[in-house]
Amino acid sequence: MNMTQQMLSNEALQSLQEKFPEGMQIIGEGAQQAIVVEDQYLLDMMNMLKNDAAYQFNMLSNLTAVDYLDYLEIIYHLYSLPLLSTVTIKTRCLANQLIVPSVTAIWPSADFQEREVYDLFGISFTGHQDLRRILLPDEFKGHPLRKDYKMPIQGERGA
Amino acid sequence: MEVKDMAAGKQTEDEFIKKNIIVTSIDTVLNWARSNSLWPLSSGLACCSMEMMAAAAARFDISRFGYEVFRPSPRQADLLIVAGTLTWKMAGPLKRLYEQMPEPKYVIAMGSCANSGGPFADSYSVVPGVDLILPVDVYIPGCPPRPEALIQGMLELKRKIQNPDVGRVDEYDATNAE
Amino acid sequence: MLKTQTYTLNMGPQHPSTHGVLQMVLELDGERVVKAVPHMGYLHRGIEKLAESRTYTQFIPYTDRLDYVSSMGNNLGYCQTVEKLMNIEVPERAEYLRVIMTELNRIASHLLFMSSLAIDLGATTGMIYGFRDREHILDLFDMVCGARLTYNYIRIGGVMADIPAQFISQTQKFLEDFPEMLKEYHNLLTGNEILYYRLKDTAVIDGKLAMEVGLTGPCLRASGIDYDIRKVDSYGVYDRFDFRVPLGENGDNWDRYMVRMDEMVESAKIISQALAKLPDGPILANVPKVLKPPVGEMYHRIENPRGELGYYIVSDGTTKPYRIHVRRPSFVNLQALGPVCKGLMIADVVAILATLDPLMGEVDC
Amino acid sequence: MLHDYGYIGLLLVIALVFPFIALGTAYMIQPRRPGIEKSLPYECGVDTVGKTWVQFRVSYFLYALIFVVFDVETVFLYVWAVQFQKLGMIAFIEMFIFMMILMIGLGYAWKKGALEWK
Repeated sequence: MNMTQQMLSNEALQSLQEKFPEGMQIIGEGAQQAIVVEDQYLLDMMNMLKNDAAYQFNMLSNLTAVDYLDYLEIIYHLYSLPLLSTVTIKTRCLANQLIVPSVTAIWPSADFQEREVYDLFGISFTGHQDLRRILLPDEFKGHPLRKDYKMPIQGERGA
Repeated sequence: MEVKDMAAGKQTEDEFIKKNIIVTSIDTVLNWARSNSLWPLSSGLACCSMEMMAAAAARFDISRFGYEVFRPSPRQADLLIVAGTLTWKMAGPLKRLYEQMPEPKYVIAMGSCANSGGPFADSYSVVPGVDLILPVDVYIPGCPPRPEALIQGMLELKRKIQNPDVGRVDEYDATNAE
Repeated sequence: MLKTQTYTLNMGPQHPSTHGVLQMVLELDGERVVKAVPHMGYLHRGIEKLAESRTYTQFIPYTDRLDYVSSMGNNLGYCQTVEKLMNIEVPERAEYLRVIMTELNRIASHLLFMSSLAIDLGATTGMIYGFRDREHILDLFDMVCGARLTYNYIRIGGVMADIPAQFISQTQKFLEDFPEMLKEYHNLLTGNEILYYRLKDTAVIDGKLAMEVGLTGPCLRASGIDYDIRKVDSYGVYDRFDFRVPLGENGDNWDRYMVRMDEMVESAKIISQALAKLPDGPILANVPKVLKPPVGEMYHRIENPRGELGYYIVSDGTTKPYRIHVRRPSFVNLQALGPVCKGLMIADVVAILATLDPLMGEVDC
Repeated sequence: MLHDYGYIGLLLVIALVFPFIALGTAYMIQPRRPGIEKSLPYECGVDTVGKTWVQFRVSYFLYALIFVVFDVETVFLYVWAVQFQKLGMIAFIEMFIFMMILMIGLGYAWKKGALEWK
């Protein structure tokens, strides 16, 4: 059976909608379906998604970020081994206020991926034990994956 | 091994060779010995290190030329093969590895990433060419170069060591008049 | 009693057994590791930033250089993501060729895992055997796409070129004497008592820790969790082949080694089935020269030899992707090093690094 | 009698001179270019972290001690092995007694756990 078709079923989504009436919004459909959450509801939704018997999302596969110029979007791809279902959760933070709660408390596997997002985007995750650069040298200034990052002229050291 | 033919002593030279005596300079003997037993430093960076290991393995077998002794420590190596993409973060440690190798030491830039930054030349974290950091002796094109290309590069280095007039002039040789 | 201090040792970027340029800062109390902190980024080439200035087809060679030992898998993952984004229908023959190539690449990658495990634990003969037999597979790839390591073979919508006539016979010849090779490795390595006691019951990662740390691939299956994306979320035509997913019991180094050795047998089974049912037909869907995917995003993942490789592509309708993120299995698997290395001896840190099988091109992206 | 000691004297002279010849020629023909970075300790290409002169564990010392015991034993074995035929049966038995004593020493160390790494 092909799991990607088994996105979160509609009634599961509706029940989520009632639990978080104003903090949550469902966008897209089919494989591109995602739930956009405000960051103050993020942690309790994630907790519920992991521990609630109806969802049991026990694996955080992917955590990344995209720079949409006026806001940055953090994307979590979760899936649950017992129920073999997958969901995409998104949360947004404004370009000038890059603070998002960290989910390492719920899924420790988010540790390195959050450090990578901090390193390449500059989004700081509150509650992350040791948030420091993981890929770039420590004295590197700037965050390369931001759209406003100026690529160095060829040959000089990027800074 | 090219025997240096001193024009004056050519005639006595032939008698010596008839009596199994070879007249040559110490440098030629040393360069002959060095070029036939280069000990590379095992410092693979990226994909080219896979081809370097394949060259050291059974099929392409650089031990036919005496180059299979890969020394992990720079103190015992005399050839630094830069196999892969050099990033600015790794440039410092690689420069230190090169400095910590005893003379005489040689550098092979293996793969287009080491030669000129290759496909990542316009990246913010890649050194576009190892010769910004180290004096390179032999450049091997390819991404990754096949093991045969690495062997040809090493034989090119061997030819370069054996006749130093072809050799590189770098800041070391220039300063101290041996 | 005499108080001894711990001292900090750099198992640094240039080290024979760190599989590339990984730096491990070990805090040691004599031979025992008190704390192990991995430092990465020595091979960070910024591929995700370069992707934003490359077109969709130009990015395929960059995926080869991510996990440069299983490049077919990287190509496949990326091309399938773009195909899902543009819902392109891949012809049957191309699907079967893709399966054959990625499974051959899985065997080559596991052979390299076995060789580097052997040479890390001091058995140079194991490395020579492993590399010798890996050359057979590299010859097959050389015949099909002209490259030994960075194949660039799978295109968006199909594959680059059809297989030459003698490819099938040579692959069948390889599949015939592959069990013979495996028996040789088992006599040489698995039967070796020193290797057995070096790997058995060391660096145990139980199921709970494996899930927590985000392990995927053979390392997760060695801890007993049956999760193989080819089975669970069968992409391409994997649901037409029957193969077993080998599982380990207690997730120690030995299980991670044995799971990979059994996986090679399963991959050989898949290849022989795929060769038998290889249909004729076109090898490339009619895909426009200039690809302009619709605005949107897509996340798709495949089972690479090192774990779950996922591509997240955001497209803004132009010919260049707005954002490509690669979910790299080795990068996430390396999180297991910290908790597992506590209390190990230095020689076991080398063993755990060998069985986790990180690949720095993929870790640093 | 004195004649025999002449050989030992010759051996001592050669044993002393030979390393100096080897090191001497190496010293003369090697190109020496000392540098600051060259004299730094090699630690995989990066700087050493923290103090390197630390009080390390005693287990290292135990291993060294046991090694020295058996190293000295082999020194005696060499001399005995050279004159093996001429010494006859008594020396043969004596040597085995000597080795038995050392085996007991090894057994004692093994049981006391000096070989396991604490």
